Amino acid sequence: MPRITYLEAGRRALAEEMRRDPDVWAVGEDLGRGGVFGQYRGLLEEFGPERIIDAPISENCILGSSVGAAMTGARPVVEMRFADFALCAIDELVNQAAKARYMFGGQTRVPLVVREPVGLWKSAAAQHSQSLEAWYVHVPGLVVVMPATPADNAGLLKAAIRCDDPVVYMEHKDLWGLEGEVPEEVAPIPLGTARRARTGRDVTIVTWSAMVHTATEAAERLAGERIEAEVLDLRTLWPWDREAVFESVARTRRVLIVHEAVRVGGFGAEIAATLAEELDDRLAAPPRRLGAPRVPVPYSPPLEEEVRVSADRIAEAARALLRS
Amino acid sequence: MPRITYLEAGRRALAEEMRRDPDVWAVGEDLGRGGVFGQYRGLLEEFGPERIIDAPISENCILGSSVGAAMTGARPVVEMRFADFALCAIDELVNQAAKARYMFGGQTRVPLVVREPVGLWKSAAAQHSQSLEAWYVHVPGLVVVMPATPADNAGLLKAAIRCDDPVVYMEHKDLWGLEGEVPEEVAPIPLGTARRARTGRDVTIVTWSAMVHTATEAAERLAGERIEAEVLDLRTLWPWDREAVFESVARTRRVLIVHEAVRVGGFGAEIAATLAEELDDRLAAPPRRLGAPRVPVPYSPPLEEEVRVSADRIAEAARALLRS
Amino acid sequence: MEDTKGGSGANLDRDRLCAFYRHMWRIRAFEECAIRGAEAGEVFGTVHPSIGQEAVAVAVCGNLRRDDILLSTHRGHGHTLVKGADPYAMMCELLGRAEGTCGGKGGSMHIADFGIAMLGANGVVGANTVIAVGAAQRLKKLGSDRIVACIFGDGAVNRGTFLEALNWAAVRTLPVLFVCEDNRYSASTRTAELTAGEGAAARGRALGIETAEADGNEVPTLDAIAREAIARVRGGRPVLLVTRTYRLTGHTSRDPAGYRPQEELAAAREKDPIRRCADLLRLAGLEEAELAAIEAEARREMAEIYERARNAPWPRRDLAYTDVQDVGAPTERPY
Amino acid sequence: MEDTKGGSGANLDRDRLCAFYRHMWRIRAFEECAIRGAEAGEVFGTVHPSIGQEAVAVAVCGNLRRDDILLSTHRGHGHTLVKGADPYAMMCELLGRAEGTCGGKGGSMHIADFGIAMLGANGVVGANTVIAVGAAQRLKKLGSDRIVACIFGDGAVNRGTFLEALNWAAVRTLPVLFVCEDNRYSASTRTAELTAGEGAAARGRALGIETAEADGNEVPTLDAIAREAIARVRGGRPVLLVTRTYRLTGHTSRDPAGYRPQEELAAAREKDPIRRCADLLRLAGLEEAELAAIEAEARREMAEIYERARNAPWPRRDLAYTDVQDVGAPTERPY
Ligand SMILES: Cc1ncc(C[n+]2csc(CCOP(=O)(O)OP(=O)(O)O)c2C)c(N)n1
Ligand SMILES: Cc1ncc(C[n+]2csc(CCOP(=O)(O)OP(=O)(O)O)c2C)c(N)n1
Ligand SMILES: [Mg+2]
Ligand SMILES: [Mg+2]
Repeated sequence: MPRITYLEAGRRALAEEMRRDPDVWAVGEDLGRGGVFGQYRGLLEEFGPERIIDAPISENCILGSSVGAAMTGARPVVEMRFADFALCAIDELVNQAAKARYMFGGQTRVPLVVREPVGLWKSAAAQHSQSLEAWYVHVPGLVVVMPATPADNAGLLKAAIRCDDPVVYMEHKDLWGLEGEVPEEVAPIPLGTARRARTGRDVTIVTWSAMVHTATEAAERLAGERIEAEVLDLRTLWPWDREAVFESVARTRRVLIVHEAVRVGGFGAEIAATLAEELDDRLAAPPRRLGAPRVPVPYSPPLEEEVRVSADRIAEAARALLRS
Repeated sequence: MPRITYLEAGRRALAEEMRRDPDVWAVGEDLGRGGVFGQYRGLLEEFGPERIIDAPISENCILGSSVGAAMTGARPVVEMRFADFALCAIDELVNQAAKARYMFGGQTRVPLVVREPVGLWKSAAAQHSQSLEAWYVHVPGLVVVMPATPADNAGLLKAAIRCDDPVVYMEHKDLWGLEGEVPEEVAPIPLGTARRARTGRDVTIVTWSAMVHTATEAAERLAGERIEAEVLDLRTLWPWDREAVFESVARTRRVLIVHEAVRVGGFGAEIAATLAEELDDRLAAPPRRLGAPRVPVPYSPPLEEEVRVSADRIAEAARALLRS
Repeated sequence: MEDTKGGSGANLDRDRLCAFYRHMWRIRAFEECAIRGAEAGEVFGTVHPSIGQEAVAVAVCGNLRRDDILLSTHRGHGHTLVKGADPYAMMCELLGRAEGTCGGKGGSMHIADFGIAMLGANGVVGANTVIAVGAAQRLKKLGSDRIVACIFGDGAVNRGTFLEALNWAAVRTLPVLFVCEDNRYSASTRTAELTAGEGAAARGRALGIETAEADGNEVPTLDAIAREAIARVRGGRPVLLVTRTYRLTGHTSRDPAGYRPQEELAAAREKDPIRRCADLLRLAGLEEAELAAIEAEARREMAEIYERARNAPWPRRDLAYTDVQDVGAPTERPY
Repeated sequence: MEDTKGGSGANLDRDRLCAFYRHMWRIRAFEECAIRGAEAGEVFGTVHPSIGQEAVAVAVCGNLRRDDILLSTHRGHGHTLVKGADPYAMMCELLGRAEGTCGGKGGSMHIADFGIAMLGANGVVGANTVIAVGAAQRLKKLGSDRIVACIFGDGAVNRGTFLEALNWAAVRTLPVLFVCEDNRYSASTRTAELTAGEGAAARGRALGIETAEADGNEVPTLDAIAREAIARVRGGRPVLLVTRTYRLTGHTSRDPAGYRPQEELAAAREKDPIRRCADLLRLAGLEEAELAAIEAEARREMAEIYERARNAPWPRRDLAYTDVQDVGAPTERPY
């Protein structure tokens, strides 16, 4: 299978969806030049300025207009550049896109994909590094997707575009350059299905996005200590694959939930609480969570390092969990 | 002690703080006329239009300008009218107010109070009923306060105004008319301290805001069945009073967390996950959570009733917990 | 409102004026029923009446095609009714009944009727302008000659979305008719006191949008101006129409509106668009009895609708869980 | 920049012009060091150079008082430097060092120096305008004669905050100098293509704000216009100053900016404000050697600063947990 980057996988998936469905268009700042990271490169040439739409710096209108377009049959892919700037358009996303179908009694749907690149990335600091997936999971009407691999960035983006409801689609900026195998023909991946990134019997690490790789690295380290960690890549946060998580945790009887976002109030809490409530009798130890401390993301590398969830810390937490 | 309403208690506390500290001002739409609910009534007359500031409908500027004012020594009380409209100013709150102190290396503080009335209220429907406290708990730099009684609405508002960091202060619209005893002289209540609303030995109900009253009603019903529920009113969600919760739960060995907000990704998950992680060996049953289903708030009374966390449901959940 | 299509400019013919008159009464009667319903505790959520502003609804929405798209505000009953929505379904929505336009899920602030391309009232001031832009972008892409009409209040021009939406519509030359319904107040605030410069029209022009201004209580001229504006928009470019009117009630049905000077209100009553229209019809030769009959018929229609609606069935409780989303929909009670 | 205070209008005296020239070179030398640092992987975050735009920084910030408040953007090194920040502390911040203006927590996009009333660069386009309004409201309330200067790009005038901030400043007559630094691009986009109407100045006027326009690369006139604008603002009302300039580098130090026509760039190079200033100084009688000495001195200063800064200590790791908030601060590692 050919190896391509996460970025290229997303780019191709979008192009394929745009070829397949003339109602799909993309809108955002600097898309005509390929997007900030190059994830739209070449698309203007193929699809023209009516489908690769350059927008003024006006997040409210970028997202708000996409709600209007989606309600009239378009399927906009909305580029927010950094997840942090989506905060300028939260009313449009949460009060409008997420609620329209329900509020209007099912008369309409709002099939749009909001791409929100997340995460720590090259000292981008407090206003360019947030991971706020937990917010969107809490909002009825939204689907939340966070791909970790090139193949998933293709298959999940396709599924997101085909979804008839608003999807918050969070790519991780640190993954753009990651290479991996992606089939020539990518099928959409059903939303809500986790992927087992690594098999293990001793402990289950539930995670998503860039942390899948960090967790896998930790698992490999642990393997040297004869601890076999299973790594589950959630891929979709809402809906999340309860069956896969329950199955794995019931088997390993220990679970560590890992995310890059702030630990307090993060989505890890929902998983941990759910497992504690519903799988208690199968657990050998209570669910544990790893996440960032509740501080804004600092700029300086040693400080950024300090708040980063590292493979070391994951391994350490897994060991502690096994001792308990 | 005189009995006054929750609304009047807040109004008085604000007036007292404004008398005490000339740097305190209030800003928002229609404040000059007393605010949407009357919670600013009479203040324009006493403090004049430079301290009771009527704003155009421009949430970005209402909150954003308050950040600038706070960084230069004012202590703005920012009225958002409904928590839902604060979504129009999320960038200013989350990317600016919450991060400025840290991002600028401690050179400044942003002492502002953002008042965001929350909750279900008279068929206000999807865009006027949200309770998004969980979002703010997840944001480093913010304090989150949700008073449940008239006395607390006075003491906590004072504390919030005196806090040197941004505070999201969520009153519940359904409580405005609630009467209760409030001392003539109200002292600020330390942020981060819970209040035991009812004593009990069989189960601890951890809750906040309007749900404190619903939970107390449920507890009274349960008392008739010889189940004694303790009700803890968290009052401050960040920081939350871990000591009080741990002490109570360690005693009752069973905990039910109740909130009006959507259950999925709600703040209940954080408490449940924390208790499962840290108090597991003292628990007779795993922590349970009650919250709204993951649907937007509907308008029609029977539908609204369906998504409401009621005393019946709380009682039912407590009984189930005691059986487990 | 098919019957008003014939007229020609400001020389409004008698039939056309009559039709406007009838529609204005229907709006007013509808809202008076809704207000009484709210007072009786049968209409639950907040009701924002448009009494006094009916001329804008009839002149703007009366000149739209059925397939033109409409986006309205919290004060949208009139717009929606004239666009062609069924008043019974609207009343059911206000009463939270299953047969409401939104099955009772929305209420007054979220009435929508996609069957007549009415894409929703909106509870967030200024949010509809950006939504309108996207709908227009879609229409343009389809090569359609349909247009989008987006109505908002004078308060909305102080929200940033106004700039973003108008800029975008102008840059992309999109078929949107922006209508500012300037009733002088945003809730209890005199909007002019918090609006700098020359207001909506000047802002529209600075944003490169062709802008027209009109007396919003004077049906014949407003009709002509709206028609002209709509024709231009159908020709493919955005227009801003600023109409000056007055809200004769409080901000909501519960608002006594004590903040308004009595003289101001009295003067505004003199300019009540229904009264002015009646005067014109008298000049055109209509008898008092005919005028009274129009009013009576509208009142009868809405009273009967209200009565039917308040006896209509409630939505089934399990419908609280439908139409949230396909994937990840709530499948069970979470407690 | 005390030494530039003396001049009188457009008849700029030689010393004043010299001082401007020196400051422009200091900005450019600072940023050239920063760019090399970024290329060397020593400056971590994104660097947005203002090379080619230095005249705006010197003319606007050089006419501010030390206690006047300044709010800047992601492209703010020049503004901050001229306002009086210590270039060593700024360079340390870019390099993430403990002695940085923000202790290394902010980086280039969040440089702030409250000691000289520089309230921050900002990573969110258009966010500083509303913050400026509040600071001005505070100053007005205090009865102070300090003013607020808020600088932003041409792209920012398409964000709604522009309307909200200018409207508010005009309604409340607040002492804010809004400065639009129009360098023709927002990132890789030609701003004019996505800006309707006559742009920033027309919008400012429509919002009731007195508005001035100026060539942003021509120091003497810009100085006079900025001085005049600042005087008016100090007199108690908001002014918008639109300056036309050009960004001679890419959007970031990593951006090759291939989207710009070569001729456009070549023409812009001819108008490089430093070059134009040098020409004027030559006319005023300065020797080539004197000019070269100013440049060399600026380069030497910044090279030395860079060298010192790159050997400066890193922040202690535990400082990652400080200055979050008082109540509810992180007290422990959460894992
Ligand atoms: C973003 C936002 N802010 C505040 C409100 C509260 N609110 C509802 S209606 C209204 C007044 C609107 O005034 P205007 O736009 O003139 O419309 P009108 O009510 O006069 O029709 C306000 C402030 C809101 N719904 N949305
Ligand atoms: C709200 C927001 N949207 C998008 C961005 C990404 N962004 C950073 S700088 C920039 C271009 C800004 O253009 P302009 O305002 O003209 O300033 P310039 O960079 O030219 O100085 C963009 C789009 C951002 N920082 N904030
Ligand atoms: Mg109005
Ligand atoms: Mg620019």
